[in-house]
Amino acid sequence: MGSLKTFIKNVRKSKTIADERAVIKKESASIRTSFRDAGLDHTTRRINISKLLYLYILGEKTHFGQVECLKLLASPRFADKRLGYLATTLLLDENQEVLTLLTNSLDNDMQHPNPFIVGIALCCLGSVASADLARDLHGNVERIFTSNNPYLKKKACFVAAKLVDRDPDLAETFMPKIDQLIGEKSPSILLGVSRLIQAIYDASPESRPALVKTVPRIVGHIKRVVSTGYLPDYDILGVTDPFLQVSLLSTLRTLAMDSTCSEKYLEEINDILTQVASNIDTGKNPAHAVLYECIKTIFTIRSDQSLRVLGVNLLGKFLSSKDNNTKYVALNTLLTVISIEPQAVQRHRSTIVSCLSDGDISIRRRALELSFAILNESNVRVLVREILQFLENCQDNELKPYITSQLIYVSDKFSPNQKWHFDTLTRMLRSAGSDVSSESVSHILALIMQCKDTELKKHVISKLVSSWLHDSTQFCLSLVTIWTLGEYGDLVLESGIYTEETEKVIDDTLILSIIESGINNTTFTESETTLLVSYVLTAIIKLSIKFKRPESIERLRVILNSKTHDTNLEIQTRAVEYKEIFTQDLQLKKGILAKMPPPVMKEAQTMSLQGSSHQ
Amino acid sequence: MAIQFILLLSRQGKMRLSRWYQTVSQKEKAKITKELTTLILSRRAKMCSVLEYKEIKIVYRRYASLFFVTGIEQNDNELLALETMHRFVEQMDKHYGNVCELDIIFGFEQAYHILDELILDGYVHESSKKEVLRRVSQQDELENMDEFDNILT
Amino acid sequence: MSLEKKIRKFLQGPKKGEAYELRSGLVSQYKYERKDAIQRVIQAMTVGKDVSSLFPDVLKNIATYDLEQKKLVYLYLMNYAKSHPELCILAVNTFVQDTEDPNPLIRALAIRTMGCVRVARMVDFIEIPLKRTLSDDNPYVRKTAAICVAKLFDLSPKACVEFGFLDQLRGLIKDSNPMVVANALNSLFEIKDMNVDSSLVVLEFDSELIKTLLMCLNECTEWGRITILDTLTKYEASSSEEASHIIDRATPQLQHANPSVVLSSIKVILHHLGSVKMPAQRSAILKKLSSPLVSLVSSSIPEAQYVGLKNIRIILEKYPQILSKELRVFFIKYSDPLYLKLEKLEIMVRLANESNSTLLLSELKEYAMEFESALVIKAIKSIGSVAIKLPDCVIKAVNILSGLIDQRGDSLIVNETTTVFTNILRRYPGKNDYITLIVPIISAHVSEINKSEATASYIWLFGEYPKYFSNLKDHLDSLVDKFLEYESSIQLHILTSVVKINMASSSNKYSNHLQRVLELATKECESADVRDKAYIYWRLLSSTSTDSQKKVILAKLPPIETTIPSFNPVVLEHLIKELSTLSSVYHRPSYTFIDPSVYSPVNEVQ
Amino acid sequence: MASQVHFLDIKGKPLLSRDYKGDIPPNTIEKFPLLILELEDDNDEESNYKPFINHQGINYIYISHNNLYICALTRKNENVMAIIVFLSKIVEVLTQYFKTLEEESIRDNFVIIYELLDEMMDFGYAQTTDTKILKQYITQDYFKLIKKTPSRIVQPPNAVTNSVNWRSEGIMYKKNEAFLDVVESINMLISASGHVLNSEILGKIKIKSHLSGMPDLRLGLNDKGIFSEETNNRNLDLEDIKFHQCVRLSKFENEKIITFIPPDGEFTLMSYRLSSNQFLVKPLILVDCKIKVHQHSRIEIICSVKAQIKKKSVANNVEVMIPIPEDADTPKSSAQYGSVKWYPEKACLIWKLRTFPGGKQYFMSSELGLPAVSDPEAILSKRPIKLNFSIPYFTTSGIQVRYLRINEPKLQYQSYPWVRYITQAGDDYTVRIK
Repeated sequence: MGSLKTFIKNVRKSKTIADERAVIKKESASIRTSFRDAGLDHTTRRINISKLLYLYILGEKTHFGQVECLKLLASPRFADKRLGYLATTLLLDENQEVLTLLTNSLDNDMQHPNPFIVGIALCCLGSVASADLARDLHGNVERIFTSNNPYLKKKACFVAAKLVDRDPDLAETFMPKIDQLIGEKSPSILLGVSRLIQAIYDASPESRPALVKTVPRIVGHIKRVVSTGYLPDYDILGVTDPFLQVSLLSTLRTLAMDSTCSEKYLEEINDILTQVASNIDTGKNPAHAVLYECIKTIFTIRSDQSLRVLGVNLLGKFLSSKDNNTKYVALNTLLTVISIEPQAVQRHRSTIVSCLSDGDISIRRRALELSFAILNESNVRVLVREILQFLENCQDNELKPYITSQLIYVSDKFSPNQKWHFDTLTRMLRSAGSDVSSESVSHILALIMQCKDTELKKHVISKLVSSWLHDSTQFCLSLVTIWTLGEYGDLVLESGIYTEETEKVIDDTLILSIIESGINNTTFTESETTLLVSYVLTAIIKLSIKFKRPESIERLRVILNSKTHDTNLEIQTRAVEYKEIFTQDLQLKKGILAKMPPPVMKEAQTMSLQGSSHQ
Repeated sequence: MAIQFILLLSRQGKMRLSRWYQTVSQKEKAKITKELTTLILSRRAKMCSVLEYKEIKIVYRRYASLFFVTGIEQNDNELLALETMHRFVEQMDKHYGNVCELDIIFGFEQAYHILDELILDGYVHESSKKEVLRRVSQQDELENMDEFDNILT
Repeated sequence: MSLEKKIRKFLQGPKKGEAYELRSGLVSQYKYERKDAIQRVIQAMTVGKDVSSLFPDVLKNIATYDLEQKKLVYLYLMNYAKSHPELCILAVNTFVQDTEDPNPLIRALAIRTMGCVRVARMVDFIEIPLKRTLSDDNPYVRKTAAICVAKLFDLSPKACVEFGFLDQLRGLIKDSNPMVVANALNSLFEIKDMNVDSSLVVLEFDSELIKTLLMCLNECTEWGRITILDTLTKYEASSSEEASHIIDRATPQLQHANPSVVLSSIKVILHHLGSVKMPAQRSAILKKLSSPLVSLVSSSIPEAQYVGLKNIRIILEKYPQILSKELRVFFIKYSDPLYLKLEKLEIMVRLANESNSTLLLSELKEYAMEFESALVIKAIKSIGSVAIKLPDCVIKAVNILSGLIDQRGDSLIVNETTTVFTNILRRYPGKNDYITLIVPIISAHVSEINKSEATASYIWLFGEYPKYFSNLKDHLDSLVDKFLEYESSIQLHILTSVVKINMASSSNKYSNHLQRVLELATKECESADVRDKAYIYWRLLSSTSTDSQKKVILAKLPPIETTIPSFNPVVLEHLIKELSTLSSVYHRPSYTFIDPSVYSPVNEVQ
Repeated sequence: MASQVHFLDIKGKPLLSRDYKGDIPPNTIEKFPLLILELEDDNDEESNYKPFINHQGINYIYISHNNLYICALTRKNENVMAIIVFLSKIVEVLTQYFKTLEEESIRDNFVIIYELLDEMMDFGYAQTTDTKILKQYITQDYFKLIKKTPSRIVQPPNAVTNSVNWRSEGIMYKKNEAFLDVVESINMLISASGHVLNSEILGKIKIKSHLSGMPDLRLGLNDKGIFSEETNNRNLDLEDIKFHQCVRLSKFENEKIITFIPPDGEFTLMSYRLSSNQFLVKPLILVDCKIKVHQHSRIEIICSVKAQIKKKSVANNVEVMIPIPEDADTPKSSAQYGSVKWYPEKACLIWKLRTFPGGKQYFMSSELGLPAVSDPEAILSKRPIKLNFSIPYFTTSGIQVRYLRINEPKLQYQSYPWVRYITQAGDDYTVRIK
């Protein structure tokens, strides 16, 4: 067995990926074989485990070494324990069965006289705790709080928080510790208690009122940090302990949102936020980090008007920053501000719109979401035009479904008139007709059915047809066009439309050609084709009572019949049923295929580009 | 402020260090790592440090030949995440004395020890610059004493 | 952030000096230093650094007798010409001189590079050297000059025509050297594609020209053969004799070691096959294709095999008999990449017949036991397709599949099998023994079905064979209760089945379901399609004639013929014409994915 | 054909690129890694992977080799088969130049790669892809050559554009010799119960030619029926015979005579295939293997091999590769004959038998440990057992060389051909396990 260093060197020396694989697999095999040795001494075991960690970093399998890690940490020597625990936290997680073998070692080590051994055991519990381990070992963590070792106490806070996460019942156990802990001055213990408060707050609604009572103490701590002078150990570019400040601010935000938070407390919070927001500004990242947290808090809780103005101004500054990170968080935060200070955000409209064409996808995404958020009656025409332009040139396929559904939402809400509304939707279908959800298609169709103005309806249909003639590869445009032609074909038959160069007449032949190209399409996926053909079949049966020329009607019948052997169940069923309807007498058919009554309109849904919703 | 993971990637896309604070299967880790490597390596230098990825945000920064990458939750403070990584780099630099990629490759255990005295379960749990290194070196000494004992017995 | 800078400095070393260093190397008085600097410039270019600022200094090194250095400078020039169009002119003298160099390699290099310097003013200088090189004694120079004409056309069609290069190029098709011929053809095709002037005739074929090309075919390199073969597919033979002659000349190429030559030959033969009058002769020709087709699958390049398989699928659809005896060749190998395995299955099901069905089914069963889920799904589908194609296999196939459910039983297999079973029943409607064999299996696993296609299948079975499901009412209850949660494709099936069951049932047992489903579909449902369908049913049911109602609702589906997808005939015609091209692998006619503007010149002359 | 050609690493990062036509923006290739990722991302099983992508009007056509991608871009509906074969020719040529083609050899040899790329393709059209010819004027030791002789000497060999574009004139040997190797590789798929499911013979006739001048050769095989049209007789029917470009194809097509002017040195004259349609060869080497897995503890293997060839024949270098789980350890094996070795990097045991006379049968058994914690993400792959062997003096198909006539019209020398036969396992001689 060579040393770890040799192993790493051999991996790095490999010229090809295949060589590298071979080196790794062989070493892994020799580690496995070595583990079989019953009389393995701790030094060799330690080398093995180190190598195992290297395998872990490389993304290789390490499951076979799990038990060995536990054996190593059971050794009395510190070096063994240190590596054993490190490996355990990396190779194991709460779901491993061997975890039960760990309980005993943790129990012993957390009572060890050497604080560093207690420390690494705590650290381990903090990483791999399962609900079972939490229940079995919380007593050891409690005990540590009574000790006077700040190094262990701070760790205990974080571990306690983790145990509460795993088993909410433990909130009760650790709640009584808060009062004493919040009185501590050590920054790291305060970091810990801040985390513990949040964990208990989330796990136990009963404890919330009591937790809210810590607000004045937290405010006090923030005040102290902000107003202390230069502390070299905690200073980052002129800001004292931004880690602690951010943590306390975020806890304050949680507590301030609680219903039991009194006006007096809120006042105190307002004061301290004002102090933080107006005191620090070095223009550097650490300062921005604290200000950013502060602004978030201002707009999340019920703050004063003046404080909100301060927040908005700060955001404005952020937004005009040259640093892209600051710009990004500004755009991100403006989104939460919009519901509170809409006017203030509107002022930045031109900046926001210009960010739509930024070279950075992260910025574009934020700007896009924000553009929709600031949209209202007065700017709808301008902004929607910008967004449609963005959509037409958009290369980020993941954004398109979001844009189309939001466009539907905002044009529903703010459209100045019906014609504009339909024109917008048609243009959207034309430029991103393959990225429209099925709900949106239904919504658009419902809007068309709702429309009582026949002239407008005709306008919409001819717009759709001319768009389709321009580009028939947009899936949802095809769906909408074909459905509309089926339902309202009679309205537009023999009327003229304008395409790019020429004037065309919508007649049987044109409609039939659209129908046939729907049936024979080669552009769409299998499932899209199924849906499209289903729509086409319904359009055919509807058109069978609208067409006048017998040869056109016959053509419809032939197309319909050609689908009665289709492999797809829905298409075949539909074709067979319609084929039977086709042969019924005209009167009956007219009854069955009469105009569809307009549906009850449902409100279009708004969505977010970020994974989880905002507070 | 919960960090989901910290990755150190070389410019060639090789993993140099990884710490996951969430329970994620090996397969999923491999997938995320692969996707992030491709995404981050294809970004240009002047772009912002935040990348929206699935349900989380990725904050990354390049230090010389290494990319430091963290995954944080939607509502976490992106700017503070940058500070956290910077603190980590700073501590390593002091510990190794002018840290370079090779130090981390061959001395990954030390890097983990520093990281673990800085971050516990995804949270920064020590904001003092001195304390982290002091604790690490105390434990290093303890290890040496161990060895010493070993030689004596 | 001084620390950061420190670290960066430590790891990267000083960076500023790089451009400076290169520049001073480029103008060094020592030859070897200059050459070394040029190499380093090219290296920087290779790794993506922008070294265009060194243009003037690199250019100073163009006049050299060192061939390697010359090539490097030329390479640099081609890459960055656009960034310094005015400076390129300084290189012209050297270019022109080089086209008169005694060494043909240098003459060719010069004219090749000149064509690649895509700067408008180059047009003025290229006329004389290009004329000269097109009629050079050395064929290596001529073949290079031939391509250069297309480059010039790209830059300036007008100049190209006015200088008479098109005529000169057309003359080269009859050159004594086969490689010159091939390149002249390539060049003319390129020009034809780029040409937007409808009055300009670039290239026309007649029997004479075709004869010349056929003579040339055997003399060419493999690439030249491909060019000529591709040309032959663009020509329509004037008589059956001519077609047979072309086929005769192309047939030996089926034996070429390069799979691309083979496939192009197949394309030529299929293209001219229609013009051959005698049916016996046609089938004899087709017979000869089977072995070359199979050879495409034994190529050592998996990607080429894949292209081969995609093309075979097209050819099989037009000529289904062509590979009827070759099933085993398509058996998958363990080491095949997944994309090959899946495509091989596509071919295998198409080759199924009575005589090979036992072998095929047992092989498919093996694949269904593999671990890659995409392969498992495809294997199950294929077993179904075989049962649907060959009536004698149904029982065997059903047994394999039900065995599979028993052995592995995960939901993936249950879902896929449900769809397959349903399709089998659709192929053999009303066959009681199949129904009693299949329906109980599905019935036992209904709770595991969660994929939409499978869900649609069993819902349809409810409607078609209500009597065979013991707890039908419970199933319907839950379907109707959750109606709005389903996607619209499932809603449609619930709707249809409920309507059907109600119509078929003599009692009023299910009338409540009917009422509710119609109400939900018309009032609550968003999808216009589902609403349409529901209204159609509702209006039909409110009409007087129960006869008409029964006729429509209880109409029996005609047996399906196959579950192997086939191309729409229009598409197939396109694909047969576009064999071996990208269309043939995307299985889509070129007009659906090629931007029509591609063929017009991209870079306008400024 | 192709507008651009790129070499990319496994992550899709470009290593070296050549733009031939300038009709596609140069940074387009930067999208490639993301596109590859997308292909794999859509489905865990990578079933969407294909060697071509169409994205925003650009077609990416690529092959993979040694953890590299070689990718061509085009906007037109080009001949994709030709492009893929061309890309593999690039790999072939560069491999012959640098021994192996990988990231490092690309970085180290960028100058010569550019040169080769320029000779192999012009404005997107394939030109010369024959290594033998390219090596005559694109030389690796350029520097030395220039020192000795002025560069004017380096000229394109006539062969580049000649109709005999694979052989230069003026080749001289003291002793004129030609060596013929008839090599048949057997691929076979055998079921767990020992039935042959599929089999094929891939035959090759290789020639090493040390002949002077421009010799014209004629090869005679025991071809009665081999090339005949009618398949009803019991004769062999070689399928898809492929010839080296030097063979006169029309002569063969019309008269069934193989005549050619050979390239100098080694080359494959012809290849042929015999598929199982004509006969299912019985397994030359039969394997019977039982594997029993005891989860969390160990795995037992018992295996036997039998040489089902003629008593006087001998199979050499027989290797039986038995797949085992990736995380197995500490093998204990015993074999009646030969040696068993564990290859963790291939996750298999290899049982090697140096010589294996016809008719003999041998046994081996082995036991390996499995970790107590089992791999949560192990895939239940059913890798088959793979075999390697070679049997000299024997062809399975029965093909024989009758004569090789050598005629050099000017030099008129005497020369003697040497012929060897060998049958070996192909890349895919596999036995399925239960």
